Amino acid sequence: MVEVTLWGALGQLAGGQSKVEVEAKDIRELFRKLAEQYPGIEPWIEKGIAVAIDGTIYRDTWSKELPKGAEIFLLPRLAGG
Amino acid sequence: MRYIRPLSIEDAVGLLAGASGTSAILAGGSDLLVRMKGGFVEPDLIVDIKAIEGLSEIRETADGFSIGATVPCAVLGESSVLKKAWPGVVEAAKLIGSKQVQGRCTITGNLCNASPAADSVPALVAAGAKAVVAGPSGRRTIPVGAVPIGPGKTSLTKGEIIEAILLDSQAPRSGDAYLRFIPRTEMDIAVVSAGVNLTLDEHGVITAARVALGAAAPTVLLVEEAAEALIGRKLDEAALERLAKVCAGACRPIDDKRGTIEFRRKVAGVLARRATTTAYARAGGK
Amino acid sequence: MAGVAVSTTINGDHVEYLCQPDETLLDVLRDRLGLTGAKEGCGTGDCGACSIILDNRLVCSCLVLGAEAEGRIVETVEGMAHGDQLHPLQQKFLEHAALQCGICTPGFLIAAKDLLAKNPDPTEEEIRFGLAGNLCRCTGYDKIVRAVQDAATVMKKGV
Amino acid sequence: MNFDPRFSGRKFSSVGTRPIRPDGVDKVTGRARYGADFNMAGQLVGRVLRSPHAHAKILKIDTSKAEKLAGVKAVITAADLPDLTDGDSAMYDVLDNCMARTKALYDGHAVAAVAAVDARTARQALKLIEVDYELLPHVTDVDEAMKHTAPLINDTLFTEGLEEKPVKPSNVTKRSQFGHGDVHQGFGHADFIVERSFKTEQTHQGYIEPHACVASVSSDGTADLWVCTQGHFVYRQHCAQLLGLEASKLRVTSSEIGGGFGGKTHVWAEPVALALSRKAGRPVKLVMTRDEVFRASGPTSATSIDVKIGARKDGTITAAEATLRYSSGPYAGTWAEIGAMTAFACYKLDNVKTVGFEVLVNRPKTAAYRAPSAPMAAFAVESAVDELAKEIGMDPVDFRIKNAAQEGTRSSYGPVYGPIGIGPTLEAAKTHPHMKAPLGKNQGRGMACGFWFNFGGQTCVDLNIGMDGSVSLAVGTVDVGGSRASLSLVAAEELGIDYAQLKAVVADTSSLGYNDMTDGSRGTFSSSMATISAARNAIKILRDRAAQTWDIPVDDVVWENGHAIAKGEKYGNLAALSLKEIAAASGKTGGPIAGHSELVADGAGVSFATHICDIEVDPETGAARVVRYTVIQDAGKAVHPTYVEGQYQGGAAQGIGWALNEEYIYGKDGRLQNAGFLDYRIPVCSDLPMIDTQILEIPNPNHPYGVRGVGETSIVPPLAAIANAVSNAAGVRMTHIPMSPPRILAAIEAERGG
Repeated sequence: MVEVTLWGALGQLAGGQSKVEVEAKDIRELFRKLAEQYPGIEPWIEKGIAVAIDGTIYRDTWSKELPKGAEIFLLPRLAGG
Repeated sequence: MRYIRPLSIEDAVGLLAGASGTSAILAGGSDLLVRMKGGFVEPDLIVDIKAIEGLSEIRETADGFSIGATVPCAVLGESSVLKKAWPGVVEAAKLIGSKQVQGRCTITGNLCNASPAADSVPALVAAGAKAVVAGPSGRRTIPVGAVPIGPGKTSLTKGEIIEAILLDSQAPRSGDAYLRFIPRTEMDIAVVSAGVNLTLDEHGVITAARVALGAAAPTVLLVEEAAEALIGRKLDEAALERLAKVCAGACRPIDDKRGTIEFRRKVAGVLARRATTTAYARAGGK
Repeated sequence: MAGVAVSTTINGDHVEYLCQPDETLLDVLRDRLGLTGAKEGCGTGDCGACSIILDNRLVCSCLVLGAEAEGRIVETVEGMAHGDQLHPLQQKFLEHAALQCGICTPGFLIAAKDLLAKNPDPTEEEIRFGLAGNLCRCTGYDKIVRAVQDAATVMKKGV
Repeated sequence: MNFDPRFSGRKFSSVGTRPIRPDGVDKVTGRARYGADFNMAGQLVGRVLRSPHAHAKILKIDTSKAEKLAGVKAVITAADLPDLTDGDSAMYDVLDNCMARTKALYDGHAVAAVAAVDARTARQALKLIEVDYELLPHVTDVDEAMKHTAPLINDTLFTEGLEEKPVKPSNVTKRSQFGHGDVHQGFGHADFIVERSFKTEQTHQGYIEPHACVASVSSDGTADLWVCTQGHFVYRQHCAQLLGLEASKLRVTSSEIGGGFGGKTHVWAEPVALALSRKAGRPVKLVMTRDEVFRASGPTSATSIDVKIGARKDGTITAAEATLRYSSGPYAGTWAEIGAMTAFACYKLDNVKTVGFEVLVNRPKTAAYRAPSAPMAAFAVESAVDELAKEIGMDPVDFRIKNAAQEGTRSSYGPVYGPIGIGPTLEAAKTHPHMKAPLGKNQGRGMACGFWFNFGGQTCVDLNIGMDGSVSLAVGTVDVGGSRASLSLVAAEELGIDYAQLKAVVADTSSLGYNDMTDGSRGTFSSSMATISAARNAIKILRDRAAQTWDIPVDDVVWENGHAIAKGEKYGNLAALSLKEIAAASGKTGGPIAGHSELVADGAGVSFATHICDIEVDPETGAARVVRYTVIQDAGKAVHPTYVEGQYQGGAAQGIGWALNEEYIYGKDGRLQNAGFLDYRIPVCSDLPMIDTQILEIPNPNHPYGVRGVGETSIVPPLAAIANAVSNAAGVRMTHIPMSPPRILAAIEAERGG
């Protein structure tokens, strides 16, 4: 079980929670389970969500493992210049 | 569209006078080609006057200088006699555009483009310069200030070409100066500008003054009250204060992308004051 | 619209071409003669990317008609190196990394060449004002100014 | 495979040196080919007709006269670019932006295009296209657009991110919020509170090279596109999707690029050129004019930002709050969201809250511009931070050091930081000689900090070893500022060979796997990771070939300094084999030797900078001159330090232009007034001093060499640093960017009570 922190807009889609608990070993499973639990989040996953694991931001590595006790933070996927 | 490069002023005048559609005179081209590029003008005839003999020379005459219509501004800056006599005119000419543009642009073109913000025009007006106009009915000489009559409009009639700009020899104990305000250090069009020409007596009292402002009205503005504020006085703080106030008051500027009315008024006064200080020093005043 | 026949000298070579009366020298160089070193950044004389030397005068080729080149001498960036020997300015621009994207580089090289021809020992301020007609958006000009200073030193020594 | 990206702390021999870039000679001789330097046989000239109106319904477009003009080979409108976006709203916006469908949404919005035998004919044809417009009320100001009375730009958009679903459409397309703690409580503990509102005007990336492309579509569904872009693979995806082509049949070649800064991450003219070519059956070259570049490409957001920060007497910030409103053009964007994330990223805050609003306006579609959205937020926050330091009576550097984020700090946007450089850049600023230099009359000194995330992303590299031992490196991230040099250094480092033995090129989309764009400061970070990985894969093969040659187990062969070495006493007689020797024999040991890498370069290291500047203000005219400027920034590892300095200097210069003079000026009619380099005033050479740089290297733990991105952070602090310096020089707080002379003079006069 990992604890995942959602940013504002995403939290609203998860019934107003800013933190949710998900049983997931990697980012892919996390996204799958989030979409199952909170269907409103699915389009956001499609558009792109970045995952910060202990402060390091992962945008595309869905195979990245979620270590036990790690701080998991979801963030909008950003544009750069 | 035709491009013709006549060899005489008579031929050039004849071509322009006889042209049926839109025609354009090409000297430096730094305004004409920009307007063509933007689609603002599509001339049927371009008359390139650079091959006309004599138009590309600066001549010293009995009265002063005759600057041919096709002399690039860069060449003005290379003339040590002209720079010595009319430093303000030369520094104004050398402020137009970049080095690249100065290699092409001319003070005659700057005048005929009739932009209220033209750099060389206030300096020329302050210097009392005249324009020699060749046309179908012969030649006439008119004050430079009489050429522009509104933004983009001149008093020249069909077939007329300015052949040369005349500057008198500078009177003893005289000096001129030109300053403009731009947001950057180069490459901008003047937001507002001031040209000043002063003559002093042996004691440093101003006996003659001409103060002209650019980008302060639809055409260059010769501010008579500014001259009055200076004549008969040495350049003391009170005279400068009065000058700045008069110049700010004389402005009839507009709000546009380059500056506000308020800003132009204030800075016109500041520039007039600073240019006057420089001109006074150049005239030998202390 | 009748074409204008022009006979001119470009980088030391005699060149003849036919152009339209309203065609700029920049377009002639790039589109008719394949000399794409000069770039069009604005087409209005505000960026200097199309700088060339025309009869020993630095000009924007976008503000010159192709027809005007008749009988004149044109120098472009393509003529700066001698064979495989780069001009000192070209060499110094490389050494100082005075270019990032490089689109403004031909214009800067030509403008700097003209500057040093007229003033072989310029101050930093003279270089900065001398090159003010050339826009660079990548470098902040620092390395360009240093490259020109360094080239001036080398050229004075005649190395 | 199994590539380990973790930082290893090795010693370098090539990385960190400053060789001449591989594309250098071509660029100083005029040979390098940029977007507009390419031509195809039989190509036509494409031109675009643009709306002169800020907001108008397109009732009818009659192209019949234009089609009849001799020399015109194709005329297209939105009808020739049917909607194939299949519900992808972001792509639909791109399509609509390329060619207006039902409404023209800004001055410069494309409505039709022609392809003709020459430029003159194309220009004439545009004049013959008749468009019937029904003018609609427009809004160009971000604050005005938020009002309930403002003209609606898109009546199908409702504000996202509100607690209750709105019932009415709005120009505010999204609300986003970040932060932690309780700001209300935090402000309650503050002894000093600064609260201010700020505005920044819209700026353009201002690359010197206008957008340019040559498109050639064949009747068999294959196509070629030559284009200046920051991401040719992304352009391929987008163009293929919009045109209904198969991606693999559209080959996109990225030309040399004459600057992008985010502005060439976005298709504009390319789908139009392809559509023209498809209709005309001939190649079409489409080059934007400078006027079009300003009116219809780029720009960044205009913003309006409120900031409130509170601190105790001892200088500890107790709470920080900001509301950020960013214009996104006429299409939904996420710019305020980024601003809201970055605003307070430099600080360690227990109580922080930022709220962003995305706002539609009748201006061009906002595109990324170097650390997009961060400079404006930093301007507002760093101005308020300076003011707060002053109120407390603390030195602005000490105040920032006291509150700087560090490893373990929870960032204002959420995650906890790893090792970061904000503290070190501040400490370096504190001891920098610039800080102690005396100031002249009318001069003021300012400093400010900045943050940017940096990105990674999908990346491919091919490394091919020639029979002569020379190495070619094919990369897929466009080289915007010398990355071919830095990637060559990285390959040389890994292989243990000389830099001169390598040549790096940017491969076209048919020659290499997919790559994300060169954006988010990712070019060197991502492609160096892939280069290291590719080189290591090549080394495996090189070792294997040496093992074959020696007939020993490959595990006994190691790679050192460009040679295969048999490890162990028993191989004492075996002379090391150089890369060159192994390559020469490759035909007989198993064929060509190459290393490939396809990876997602994630784990980009965040980056911080501190800038110091001195400004002289003319109190009579409001003119501001930059007297001295210093950039201190963490690079992680500077692969080619000269080009890292170049990024620092370039970002600072763009920031200086933004701070002082650059702005989009719209008339009451909603038309852009200054669509050219004459009145859109980017800094010229004589405007700037030398820009001093100091590179700090705090390794990114997620890159083998410790590389972080360096391209963007340098544009984040200048707006604030200059605002602080101007405020110190003129004695009045500046709150509106750009601080053009009229604005500075007006502020001075207001302060004087004049």
